[in-house]
Amino acid sequence: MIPLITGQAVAFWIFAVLAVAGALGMITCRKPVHSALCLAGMMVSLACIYAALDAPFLFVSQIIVYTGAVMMLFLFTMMIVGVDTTDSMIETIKGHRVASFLIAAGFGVMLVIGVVQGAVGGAAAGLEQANGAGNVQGIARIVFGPFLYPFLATSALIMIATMAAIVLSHGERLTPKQGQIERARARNEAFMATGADPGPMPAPGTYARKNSIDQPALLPDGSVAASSISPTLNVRGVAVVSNDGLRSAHRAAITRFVEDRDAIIGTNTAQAVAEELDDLAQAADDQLTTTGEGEQ
Amino acid sequence: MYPMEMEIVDPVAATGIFQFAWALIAWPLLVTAILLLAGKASNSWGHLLGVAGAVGDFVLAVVLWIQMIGTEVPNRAVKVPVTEWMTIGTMSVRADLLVDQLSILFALLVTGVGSLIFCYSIGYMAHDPNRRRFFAYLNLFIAAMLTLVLADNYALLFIGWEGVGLASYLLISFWQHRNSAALAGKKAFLVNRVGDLGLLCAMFTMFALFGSVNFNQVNHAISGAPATWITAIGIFLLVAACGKSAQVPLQSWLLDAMEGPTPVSALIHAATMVTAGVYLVVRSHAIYELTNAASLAVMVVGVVTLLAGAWVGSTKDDIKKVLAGSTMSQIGYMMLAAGIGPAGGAFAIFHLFTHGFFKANMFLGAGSVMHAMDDDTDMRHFGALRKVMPWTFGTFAMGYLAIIGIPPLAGFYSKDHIVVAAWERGPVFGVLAMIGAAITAFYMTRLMMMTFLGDKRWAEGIHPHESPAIMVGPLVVLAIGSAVLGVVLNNAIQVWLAPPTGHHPHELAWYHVPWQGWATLLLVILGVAVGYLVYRRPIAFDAPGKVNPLVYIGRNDLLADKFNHLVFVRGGGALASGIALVDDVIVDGAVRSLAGGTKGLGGVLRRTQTGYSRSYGLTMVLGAVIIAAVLILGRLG
Amino acid sequence: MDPNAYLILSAILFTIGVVGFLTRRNALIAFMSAELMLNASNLAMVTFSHVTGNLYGQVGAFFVMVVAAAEVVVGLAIIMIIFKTRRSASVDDQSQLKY
Amino acid sequence: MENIPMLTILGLLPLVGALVAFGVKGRAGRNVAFGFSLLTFAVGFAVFHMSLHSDLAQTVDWIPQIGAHYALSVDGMARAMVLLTVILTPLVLAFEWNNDTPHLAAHKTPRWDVNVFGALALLVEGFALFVFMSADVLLFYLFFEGSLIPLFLMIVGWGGEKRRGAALKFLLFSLAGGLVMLVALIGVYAATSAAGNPTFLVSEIAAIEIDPRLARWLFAGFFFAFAVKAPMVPVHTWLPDTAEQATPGTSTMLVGVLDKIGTFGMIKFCLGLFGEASQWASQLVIIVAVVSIFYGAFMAITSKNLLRLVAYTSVSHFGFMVLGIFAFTITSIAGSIFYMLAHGFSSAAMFFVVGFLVNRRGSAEISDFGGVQRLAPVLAGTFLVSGLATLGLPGTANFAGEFSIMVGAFRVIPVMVFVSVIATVLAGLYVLWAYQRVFTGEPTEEVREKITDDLGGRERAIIGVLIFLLLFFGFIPRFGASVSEKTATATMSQLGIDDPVNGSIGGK
Repeated sequence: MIPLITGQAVAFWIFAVLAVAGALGMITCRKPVHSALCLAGMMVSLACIYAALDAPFLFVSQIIVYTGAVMMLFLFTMMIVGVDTTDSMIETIKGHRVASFLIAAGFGVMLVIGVVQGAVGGAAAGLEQANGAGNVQGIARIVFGPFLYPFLATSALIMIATMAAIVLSHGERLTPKQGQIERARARNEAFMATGADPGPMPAPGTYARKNSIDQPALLPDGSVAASSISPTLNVRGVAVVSNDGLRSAHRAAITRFVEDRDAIIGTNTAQAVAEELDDLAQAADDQLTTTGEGEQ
Repeated sequence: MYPMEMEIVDPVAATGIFQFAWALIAWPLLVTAILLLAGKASNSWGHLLGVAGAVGDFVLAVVLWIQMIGTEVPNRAVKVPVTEWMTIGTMSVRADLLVDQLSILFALLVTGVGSLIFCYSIGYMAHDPNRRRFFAYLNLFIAAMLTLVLADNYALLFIGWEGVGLASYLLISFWQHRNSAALAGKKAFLVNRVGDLGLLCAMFTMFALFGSVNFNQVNHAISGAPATWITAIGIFLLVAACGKSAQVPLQSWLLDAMEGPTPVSALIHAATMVTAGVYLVVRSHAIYELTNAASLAVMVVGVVTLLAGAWVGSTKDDIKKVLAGSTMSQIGYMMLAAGIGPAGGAFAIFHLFTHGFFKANMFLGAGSVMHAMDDDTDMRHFGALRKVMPWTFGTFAMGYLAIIGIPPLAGFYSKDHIVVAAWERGPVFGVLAMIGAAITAFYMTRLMMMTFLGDKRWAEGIHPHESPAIMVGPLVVLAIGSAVLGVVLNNAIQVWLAPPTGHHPHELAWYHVPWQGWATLLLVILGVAVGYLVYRRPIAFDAPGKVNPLVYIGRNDLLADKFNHLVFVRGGGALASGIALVDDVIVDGAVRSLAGGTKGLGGVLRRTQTGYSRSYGLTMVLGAVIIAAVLILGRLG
Repeated sequence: MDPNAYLILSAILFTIGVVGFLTRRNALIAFMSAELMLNASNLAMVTFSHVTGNLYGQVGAFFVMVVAAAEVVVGLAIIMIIFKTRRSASVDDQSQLKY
Repeated sequence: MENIPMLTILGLLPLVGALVAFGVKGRAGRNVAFGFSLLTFAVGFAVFHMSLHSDLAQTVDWIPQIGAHYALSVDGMARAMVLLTVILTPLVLAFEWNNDTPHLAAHKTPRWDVNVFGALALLVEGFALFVFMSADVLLFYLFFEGSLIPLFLMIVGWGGEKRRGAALKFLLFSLAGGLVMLVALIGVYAATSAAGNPTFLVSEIAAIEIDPRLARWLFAGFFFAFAVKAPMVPVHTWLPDTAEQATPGTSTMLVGVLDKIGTFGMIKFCLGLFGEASQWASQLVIIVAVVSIFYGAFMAITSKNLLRLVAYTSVSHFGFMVLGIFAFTITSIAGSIFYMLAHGFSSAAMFFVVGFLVNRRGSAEISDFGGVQRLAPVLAGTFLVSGLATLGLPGTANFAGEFSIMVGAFRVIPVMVFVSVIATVLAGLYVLWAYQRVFTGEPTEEVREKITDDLGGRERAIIGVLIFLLLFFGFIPRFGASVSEKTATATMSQLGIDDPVNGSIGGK
């Protein structure tokens, strides 16, 4: 063979380095996402090597099937499992890592010796003749010729694998379905047991100037119905559930209304109304306190 | 030895009534089947059908006998083809019958005495709830016994042989709720089976040598066989005869067999089955004539047993056991005669026939006494029964006179001939046979004195009475037989039996008595006198505890049971437990330790299963590396 | 171009896959290592195809791809279900199947 | 009629019946199973007759790559075994008619319903039939091993407290034997393919010259499996344990039918395929057989448990069969085959009568009995008849078998026969001693309390059939003899041994 630097050789050296780098990156990255990206890179490199080896069909399949489909599946799974988790690289099984490296090195050595001993090298026959009628056609002739039944079997395999995935990922219902009857019964049972309100949750409060789920409803005594808003909003501090906060808005509205009325009709009731509101608030607070004490 | 001219009679094909000889066996078998299968429904008429089984056979036997008398002598032996039993390879056995002078005599004895005993049993077993079953077993016995004597080959004979053993077992342990009866039955069966080994081995040898066990074919072929094997066959047959006929050393079962109902003792253990051994030896005379060693062995066994039986009979207090000892002894005489050869064969059968009558007579008499004494058998509790049971006494006395050999009663003729023949064979045998006769006279006199004569020694509340007519009738018939058969048969028997048992130059006359006969008679009278003098004295109600060694040994069945217990029961038991131990500890122990070892190893290897799939992967890769290394290094090397 | 170079590349990639499978605890990465090994063997097959001059090697690689796809589907489903029940994707946490 | 695959139908019928019986729950399923077993009996009987006149053999390629065939045929021995199988199975089902009834104290709670028992018994029957009819070693092996599974389940499902351990022991022993046989089977394949014609067909293997050294190894492999199956000392210990724990019905299927595969295989495969090796090993085998005879007899004598006793008697009897087989005479081999048939009936009868006792008393310990004859005379009578058949009384089938074995063997090995004939006395001892301890004497209070009824109609019918068969083959053995003689003659010609002639004892 004439020692000429061919396109094939160039492609090999470039993509071989990329592939090994991708592989090493895949096993060293702490974040699975990075690993997946490295693997994808390695696969693309391999695809290019395939192309250089006169295997255009596999070049395409490699990219579509592996890089496209398989790696996508990996990424999807990763999203569910947790994209941003970071693996600890500390080995927990005693002596495992050293043994792994030694044995894997031995394995690699054996493989290389095997390759060298097998000495496939020398003149490669090349695929010009086999690809004469087109690579895809050649493969098709084999797949749909002598390998027809295995091929059909793989199609069955894929079908079954799909069904298996559905069956596996479809969570089995562990408890019986909760229907309307069950829910009503549960509410009544809770009422019987703890005195919890069997009725529906109260709707959030609404004001003319504001229509919002972060405004709790007020009970007739002016106190807040805590169950009328989402606990999430409460936790985030968005909703206002304290009595004082609500009452101040309420009071402000009433005060403005009374002042406007006084101004228009020339009366002076603002002071009286303010005192009355204080009394009411006081009474409501007292009642809340006693109720609270009673509950304790 | 007499000059021997072996003449073997070839049986002729059956014609006329002989073709139906198989009915002799089939009829009682049918009766048995009916009685056993019909169940309780046949309780009311079962015993009558049972008696019909024997009587019907007797009638048929008599018809056959008359037919035979009317036939010319060379054609008297008749072969009755029935069916092929089995043919496998070189072994072929036909179930054919041979009706000749010998077998017809046996058939007459078995069915005739049998009929009488059956009738007697109606009375004897009247109160037993299982009387129907009893008669079924008796019929089974008749069928088996007739198979035994009518068979024309050893294999069919063996079937009958075992059949009578089974019937004997069933009847001895008929009252099996009594442990002693169950044990006695089992013992009888097992000891008989030891004897059967002999017959089996004899048959194996015959098959190997001649390819047949047919009497006729064996007789024809025997002279061409190697002498060693002829002697071996003779010894094998002797072992079989010893087992069935309770000869030393297989005698121990007969005394225990008295646990059975008395009619059984009379029929099976006195008149018929126990004499099958004699029949076997006489039937095989062609073999014994060719082997001095085996026939000598037969004679020795006979003499030893006749003395041993007499010894036992002189010491026992149990009336049935005295009679059983006597039976042993008398069969010893027959064996002795059978061993002598053609000179004695006919006499053996003669004595067998007369013995069948007088011994059955005495057993039934003993049964009658037991019936009267509330099933007590201890003679020390009897005495003076002569007055209350005149018929029983009279018939018993007839048997007594017959057995001790008072002329002109049956025993005199039959025993006398044996003594004479034994003397001519060898004076030692003659002298011993005479001494046996004297002892017989002694113990029979003892029995008579203790039972019928002397003082009353009855236990309280016992009121003896004469037995009913159905029981007395057979006694009378048997007594007449005991009295006259000797005279009647004396001249005829040798001629009649000559074809099947071999010719003998003697000519007999009932009035001719040689000097040995007179000497024997003298010894007998001496024995009677001693017996009378000794037992005229008062007899204790309870047996004395301390007795002299001779009596002790006799009372304990010649220590045979102790010997058997020590050697076979203990020894065999030890062997069996040893094997059981080996089975448990070594054979199963090996299995168990293998299981335990596997479990232990599993427990250790289990630890490698850490559950970490990465460790498993590591092991897998290691395995791959090793395999690859082996392959690569293999290629390098 | 010497085909041995491709084969040695394949051997190296395969060995890296083995190391990854043995050392990484994250089930997803272990699984990706297995994919890496499959790819390495595919490369060997394509090379063989090139050496022998027929397309059977490529067809073999094609079948491996198909089967790998099926395997990935099922494998990932299993990983997911394990994660759902045990809240962990570490292979060392799934060590209940031991003595 | 020629084109109907009767043998396949015969084999499949019980298997189909098993499937149906699995499906139909409860006692209805049991009835279905019983019906199928009767149907199989009818077909089996028809096959028995048809095979007299026509060749029912059937050969279809199964795995042509390795020369395995689906080949069925029936020769004399197979006919006898088919008859035995189709007769015993309905009887077993009838015996276990009510095994879902919890009052049987000896049977701890059954694991499955009664229809499952019927189905499993039918499975055993079907597999056993195929085993007996196989003319292909691989097919034989398949069903040989297959029959272990339903029987294992039968032991696990019904029986005493320690039945699981017993089932495991049974399975491990049988598997050990079977796997050794598998190795030999592969060896056979290697030998036949070396000879240029890879095949598993018995007839073709027999025609191939196998290297004598290899043949001896192969013989040993087959013989070991069969020695475990027809329990010979020292690989017998599973049988007493199993018989003690399993129900008598299961034990009957096991001892009556399945164990016959051991002696069946010795004749068909050991002698039929490796004649030279069989002769080479015969002396050792005969000694082991005689040891088995006495070992079994002595162990039966010492047994304190009736079921163990019956099992040990079988060990002794199998010793006789093996003795007859390896004496190499037509008479003894045919006698062994006849004895296989007879022993099937007699051991079934023994297991059944002991089963009747156990069902009443709730225990199989001999010491728990005594005086039963008074309370159940018919039971006592049937026990006695069965026992007498077991001890080989003339007039029962066993005698004809034992007798021809010894007559035939005596020509070749007289000393061994002299020795083993003593075992017939021991047989008398163990049977009659057991009878004496169980049935005679006065019954104790406890026995009176437990044993209140004699045999019922169903029980009488079952034991009546067996007793009839025992007497039938005892008095008219020529039917069975002619069947078994054909196989014996064929085997002898295959062995190339001339039957010894008259006048020769011990080969002289």
